[in-house]
Amino acid sequence: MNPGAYITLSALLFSIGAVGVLVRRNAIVVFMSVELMLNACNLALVTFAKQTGDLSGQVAAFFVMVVAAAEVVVGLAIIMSIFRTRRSASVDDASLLKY
Amino acid sequence: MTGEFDVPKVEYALVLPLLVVFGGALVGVVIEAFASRAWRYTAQVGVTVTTLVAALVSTVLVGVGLDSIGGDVPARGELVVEGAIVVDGPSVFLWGLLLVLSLISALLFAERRLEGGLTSFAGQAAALPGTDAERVASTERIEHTEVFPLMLFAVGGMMVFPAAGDLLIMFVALEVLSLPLYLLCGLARRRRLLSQEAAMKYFLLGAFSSAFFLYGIALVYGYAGSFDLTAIDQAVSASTAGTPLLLAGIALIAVGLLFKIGAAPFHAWTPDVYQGAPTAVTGFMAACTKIAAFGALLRVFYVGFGGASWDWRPLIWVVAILTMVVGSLVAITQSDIKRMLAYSSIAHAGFVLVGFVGLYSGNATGAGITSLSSVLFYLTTYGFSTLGAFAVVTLVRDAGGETTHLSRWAGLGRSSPVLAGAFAFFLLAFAGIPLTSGFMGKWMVFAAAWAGGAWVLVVIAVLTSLVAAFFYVRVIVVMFFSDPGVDAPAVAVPSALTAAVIAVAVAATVLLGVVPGPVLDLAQQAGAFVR
Amino acid sequence: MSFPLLTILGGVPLLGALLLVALPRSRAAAAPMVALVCSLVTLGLGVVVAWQFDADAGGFQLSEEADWIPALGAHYALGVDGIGLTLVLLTVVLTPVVILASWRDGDLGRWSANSFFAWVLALEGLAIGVFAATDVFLFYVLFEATLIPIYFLIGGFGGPQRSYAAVKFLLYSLLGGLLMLAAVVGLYVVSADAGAPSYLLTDLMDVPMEETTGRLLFAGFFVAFAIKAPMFPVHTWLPDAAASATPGTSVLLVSILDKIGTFGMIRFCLGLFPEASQWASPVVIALAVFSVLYGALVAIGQTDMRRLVAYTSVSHFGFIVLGIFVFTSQGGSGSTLYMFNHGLSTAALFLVTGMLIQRRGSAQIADFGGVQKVAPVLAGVFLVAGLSSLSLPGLSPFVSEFLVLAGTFRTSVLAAVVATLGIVLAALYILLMYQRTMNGPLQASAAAIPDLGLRERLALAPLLALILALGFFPQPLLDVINPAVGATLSHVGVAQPEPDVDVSAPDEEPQP
Amino acid sequence: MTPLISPWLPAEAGGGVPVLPVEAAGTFWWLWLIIALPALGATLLLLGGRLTNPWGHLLGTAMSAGSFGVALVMFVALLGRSEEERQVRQQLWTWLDVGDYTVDMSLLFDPLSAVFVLLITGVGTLIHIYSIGYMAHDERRGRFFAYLNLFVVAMLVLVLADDYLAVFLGWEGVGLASYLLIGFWAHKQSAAVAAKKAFVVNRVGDVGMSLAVMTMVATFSTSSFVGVSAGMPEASSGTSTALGLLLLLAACGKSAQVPLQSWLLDAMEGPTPVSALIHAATMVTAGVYLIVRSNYVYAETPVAQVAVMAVGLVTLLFGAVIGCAKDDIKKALAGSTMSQIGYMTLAAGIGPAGYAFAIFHLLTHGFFKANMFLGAGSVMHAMDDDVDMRHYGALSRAMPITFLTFAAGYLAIIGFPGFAGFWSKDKIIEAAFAEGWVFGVGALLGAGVTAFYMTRVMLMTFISKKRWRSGVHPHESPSVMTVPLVVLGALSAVGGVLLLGGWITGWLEPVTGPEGEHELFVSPFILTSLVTLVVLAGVVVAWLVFGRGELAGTAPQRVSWVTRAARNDLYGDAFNEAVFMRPGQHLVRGLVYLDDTIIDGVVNGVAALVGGSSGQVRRAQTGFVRSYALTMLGGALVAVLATLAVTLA
Repeated sequence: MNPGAYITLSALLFSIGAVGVLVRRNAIVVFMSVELMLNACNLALVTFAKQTGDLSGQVAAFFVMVVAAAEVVVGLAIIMSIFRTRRSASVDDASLLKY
Repeated sequence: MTGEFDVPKVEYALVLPLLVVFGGALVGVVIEAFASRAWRYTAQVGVTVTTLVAALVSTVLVGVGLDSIGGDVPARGELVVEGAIVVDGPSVFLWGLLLVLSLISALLFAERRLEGGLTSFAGQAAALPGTDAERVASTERIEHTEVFPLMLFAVGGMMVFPAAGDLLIMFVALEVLSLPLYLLCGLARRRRLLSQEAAMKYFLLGAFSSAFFLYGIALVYGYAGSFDLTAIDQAVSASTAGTPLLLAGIALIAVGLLFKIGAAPFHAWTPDVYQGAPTAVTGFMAACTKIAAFGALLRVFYVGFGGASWDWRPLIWVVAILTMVVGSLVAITQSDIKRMLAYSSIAHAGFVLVGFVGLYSGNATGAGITSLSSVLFYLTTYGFSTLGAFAVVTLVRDAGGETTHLSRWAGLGRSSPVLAGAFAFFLLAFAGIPLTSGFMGKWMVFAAAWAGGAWVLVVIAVLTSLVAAFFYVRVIVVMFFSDPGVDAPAVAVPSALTAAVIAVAVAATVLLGVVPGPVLDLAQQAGAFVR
Repeated sequence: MSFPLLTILGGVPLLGALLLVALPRSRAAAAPMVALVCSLVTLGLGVVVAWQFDADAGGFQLSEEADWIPALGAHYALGVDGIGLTLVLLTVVLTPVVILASWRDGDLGRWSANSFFAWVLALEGLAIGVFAATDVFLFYVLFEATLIPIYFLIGGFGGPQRSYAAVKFLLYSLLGGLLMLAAVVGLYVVSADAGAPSYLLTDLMDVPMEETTGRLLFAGFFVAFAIKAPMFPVHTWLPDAAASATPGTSVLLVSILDKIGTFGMIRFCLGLFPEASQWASPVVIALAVFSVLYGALVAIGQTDMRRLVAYTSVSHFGFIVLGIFVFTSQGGSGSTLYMFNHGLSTAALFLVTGMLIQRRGSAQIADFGGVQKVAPVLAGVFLVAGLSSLSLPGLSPFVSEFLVLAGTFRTSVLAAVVATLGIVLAALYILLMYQRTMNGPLQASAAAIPDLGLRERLALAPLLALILALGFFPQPLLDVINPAVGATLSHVGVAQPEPDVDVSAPDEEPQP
Repeated sequence: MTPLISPWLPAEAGGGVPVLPVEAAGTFWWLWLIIALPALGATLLLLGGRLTNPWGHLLGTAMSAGSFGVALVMFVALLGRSEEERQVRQQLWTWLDVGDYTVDMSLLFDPLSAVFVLLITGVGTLIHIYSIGYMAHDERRGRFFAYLNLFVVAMLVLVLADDYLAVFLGWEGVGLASYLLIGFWAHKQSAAVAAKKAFVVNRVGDVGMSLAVMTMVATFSTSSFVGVSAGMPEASSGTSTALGLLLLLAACGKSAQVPLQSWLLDAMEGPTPVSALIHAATMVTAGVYLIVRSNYVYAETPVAQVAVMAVGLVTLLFGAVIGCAKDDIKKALAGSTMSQIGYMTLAAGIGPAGYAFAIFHLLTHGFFKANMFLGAGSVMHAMDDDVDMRHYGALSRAMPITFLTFAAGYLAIIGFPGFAGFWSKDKIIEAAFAEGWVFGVGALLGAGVTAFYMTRVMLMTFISKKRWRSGVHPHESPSVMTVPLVVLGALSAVGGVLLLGGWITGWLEPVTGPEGEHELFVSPFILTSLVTLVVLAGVVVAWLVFGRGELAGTAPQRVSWVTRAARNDLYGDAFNEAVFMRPGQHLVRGLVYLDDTIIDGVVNGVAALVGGSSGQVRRAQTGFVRSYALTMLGGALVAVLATLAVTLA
């Protein structure tokens, strides 16, 4: 079968994620968008693995999931602490450091 | 399927340094869980220092025992752990360098005298700034000693990053080094708001860039059918023309790595994070992260994509120029020392890229330098000076903690000439004045670039160094030629820890500037990458 | 390796600088004396070096060589030929004079007197190293390192504009230095391509080089040296620096450090890139001649004495560069001698104007008048210094200026004729300044100016004595210079122009 | 028939006399002492400073006199030698030796330099003696004698050197001494300015000298008299002409010839003995010396010879006209000096036929002009340093010695038969007529004008009714001043004996070559009579204008344009100012502006530009994490697309 569709889908997902990072203000949503990008990668990895018959791509997807989970832990901690301080989850509010 | 189970071969002796560091980190976690609060600091510092020293010793042992495997440029070492890790000359050199710098950073982390007996990390990161909880944490002298194991994890990640023989391991290493750093950035005791903002920015952008990196990996995997750098190299070399898959993959992997080294236009996080993070962490990041990321960049592009160098060299050319120009240019008008140093580190990344892009593998006799050795040497010089400079920044303080505004540093040369002298010396090194390590480093990367045919890049680099020199000189002018303001900051008397850091950094800056021979020889002997 | 005389020569002042740094601030009063003794010891060593030097032997002498950074081909290699020796001697002669003349200048600065004299001695040591280096890498390192002492001397002990002047000086010099760095790097590549990399001058002279590469590298070196020298149009840092620095610093800067520029042109531009030097010579000669006239004309229009003297140097350096790039023995020897003589005469001029300025608290020419009535000795010294600057025959600069012009005339009549007009302008800028400050009715504001004190006379006397002595007996120095210049010219490969008419004096039999 | 201006005669080119000296030995071993003595004096006096005031004048005079003594001995010794051995060279040391070019510090004592040495040390000593009295009340008398000795040294170097570069040493040395002495009373602004002007204008001439020496180095690889004289015949005509013109330029500067004449009148700001010694008797004649010395150059270049004559002719008329209008006694004499040197230059330009007469006139002029300057000094001394002749009158009674000696000089300069000037000037006019009508008539006219203005000076100062300012009581000067006057007066009267039996021409023959024949359209006697008639006419006219009736105490303002022009030095200064100074000042101002705003402005502008763009670029760092992400995404997109485009295109 043609893997093009999967790859296209993966690229599409990646792009949606990337655009999401750009347009959403809420830190949580931004973070979710990043996760979407990672999952797009997973899709691509799995597709290529299937295409070449090499298992390592599929294994990689699991690695990525674990990494993403770890990222969530760290990310949420950071976002939580900043939310508690600022009473806002908007990434645009945190802009003291500039120029 | 025969059902036979091949036990993966793990060369424990060769990856011992990694095991020691990760083991130490785990011990730190255990200590954090079980040791009483009174002992935690002592125990953590002890474990950290011991771990790093032990890792360093084992690195030396590994380095001494590396087998030579020959080649155009003699390479030493081998692929271990089923090709996941490459223990070769460059890896060992970078390990050693990372461990030494981490050890020095650890001393900065452990400094307690400046904050009245507490470390410079937030007592309780979860406590809101300005609330009772924070005050209690402060009066009860609570400390986040988790920073030490976090740091060890980061060090471990950094060590794996440039030694990874396969892209997946590299990605994991990237995350292992990044995640602790995100946290460490947000742990400043003073100016919590800035610190948290830095952490968040670093985290979001770091994750964002990881995604690019990963997608790049996926594409390359799609092209080569393997994560293995050796296999990728074969695939790349076998084909005569690049395919969109490979090229896009290369570009995206480059984006991920260039983000980590802070190259323009992927540098935007650097100034904000460097400024907001606790200074000790900034120093650690500035020195070690950059080294690890450059190590990875070298490995991926020299080993994996070496066959496609004509495809990616233009990209790196442009990025190098952009990085040098942006870093130098914007630094001119900075008024905050830490921020200025951040931009300076961006400019330095550009200089290293100049050496990197030369792709010079030595002359016919093998007597001279190579691109690889020049970059390794530059990273060494840069690491020490940077750590030293940030160490000095921690010492200039007033009631509100560190005073990093440039105007407050006026007249420092008169009130504390030694400290100001040391800082000026680091600045001169950054500017590349001879008899400092910075000069030697610059010389090497420029020579490698020119030898690789990139003399135009060298000339551009030289001109941007002039712009860069301007802001270093400006700081010297402020420190030495201006009168101190009325509320001049006091220079805190550091404990032996910070003093040692500065002393070591000065010594390294001098020695590498005057007798660079031994270290250069080490970098030379690192030879080429093992494929 | 023989006895490392040159290392010791350069090392003594550096050690002296360290000693001064270690000297407690409470003992700052002793600093000038320590510095003076140290510089006199160096002077003594310098005399020993000159005595050991065999003028007839030619080539580099008193050589020392050790590997420094093998991977780069860098060596710790010292040695002097006649050109290097001349400038080393200039350095060791001028430093004690500067220290003596600046006895109290250290107190005026931002920091202690210790640091002033420490920087002075450090500068002396580094300058000696620069002139004695026979390895390009070592030369470059020391060349750039000299910037630091002078930077702090200007910025720490100068006038109101010192920060600006110091930064301008440093950045200008760095611009040149970094371009040269690129060229030095390029030399490495050329040398590495040809075999084992080596920065030794003697090795580099034999390295084959492509024409384009040679010209590019030449440009890198030349721009750096032109900025250092300074030549039009990259001279504007000098007036600012001279106007802001103390007189002693100006002397070190203009009389010694700027010589590195012209020294470098002979040693490196001509020595390493003979083909490119010939290729560039028409442009360089034009620039040099323009510098001569431009510096002189702008000097005439100055109202600040220090800036005026600075611009005269632009003019003088034009002569020096001119002599170097006409590739005749008279031009080359004249230029080298000119470096020495210009060092002396400008030193005298800077110091005496400095003493004048310090007495009155103003550098404006208009603030003086009739000073010779109240301070005849000062006026007399001023006049002699000025006359030497305008190259009056009988004073040392004349010999060198004439040789440069005569050497130029042999290859480019036009350049020589135009440059000769500079001597009229020189008379104007010196005598106008002298007339307005020293002659005429005594101005009330200048009436209280005391004459030179004993220390000041002691500082200036050696300069005047040398200026006068070398005016009549330049030959000992020329004997040292001639072989080195001859060797350089034969390396460049330009034949000395033959005279149109062969006049063998009847009493000179042709040598068999 | 002689042509209007003789055509340039290439056929006549050549015939220069090579310099072939013999080594100094015996008596001549002491040659260096001539220079060393005054050099010692100058050194001691300069280093001694105020300490020397009590005895400085004695030392200075003694040194000069000693030098004269040695010179006399040398002269006698030279007389005793055969003509071939009258060029004596003493090698002192090698000045410089670079490549194929060597300059020796050595002395050449030959008939030409011998007479110069005698003139310099002889008249110099007299003026030293005179100065003892003249400067008696000056607190810096020691310094004055130091400068005088310095001048003597430099002048002796100039005439004794045997290499053009060494001549240049003395050449500029006398310029320095002149500078110091003109500006001796530097507290007067006018003196300071005049001194500077003299030096700078001389420097213009020195450019010629420098270039001449360079030409020699390029052509012959030597600048010694021996080498140049030997090589000249083989030099190309272009080189010869260039050399001749360059040396002429040098001579113009030092000898105040048009167009470099403007400094001499201002130089009268110096003390009067200085005017007598430097600006009348010796230094200003150095140009003539140079031309005569370089006869072997001019022998090859008729073009330059004509130029020399033209300069001489113009200057002799120029100076004479100026001399007619000046009321300042010293400036009137200065104009006369210019004019007389014009005569010498004219003679020198004629070639072998004129060299000896140029030198002859130079010597007699040295006597009578020094005499008159010192006389003028004596008068000024009596009149409280007033120099305006309109305030004089009837001084012959009050100052008889001064009057009589001055009168001797007067008669000599106008060429009264029998007096020194009569012989020398007459010969020049004769030679000029032989060279061409224009030169002859000009020289003749000059003689008439000379008679006019000198008679005017004589009348206004000594004869006419007294117009003294109140409080002035003229008296004769002390004997220390009058004795030199008497000696010089006597020499002015009898200086002509040098021509006796053609001695001077014979004496100079080893240097200048044989006199050569010239054709005259009339017999010399008739010409001499004509000259005398013209001179007489000048005297009569002057008598008619100034000798009768009252003279105004101040200069009349309603005068003809000629007078006005003459009073303004024939607008020499105005010309210089309009052509050189003003444009020069504008140029300087423009360049200073250019340097400050453009050259330095570019530097500062680049710095500002970098700083400004830094301010712009840093605005991109907005602080918003999403904008950072946008940058990254954009960068990544561009990276991907560019890589694809570059490779796949």
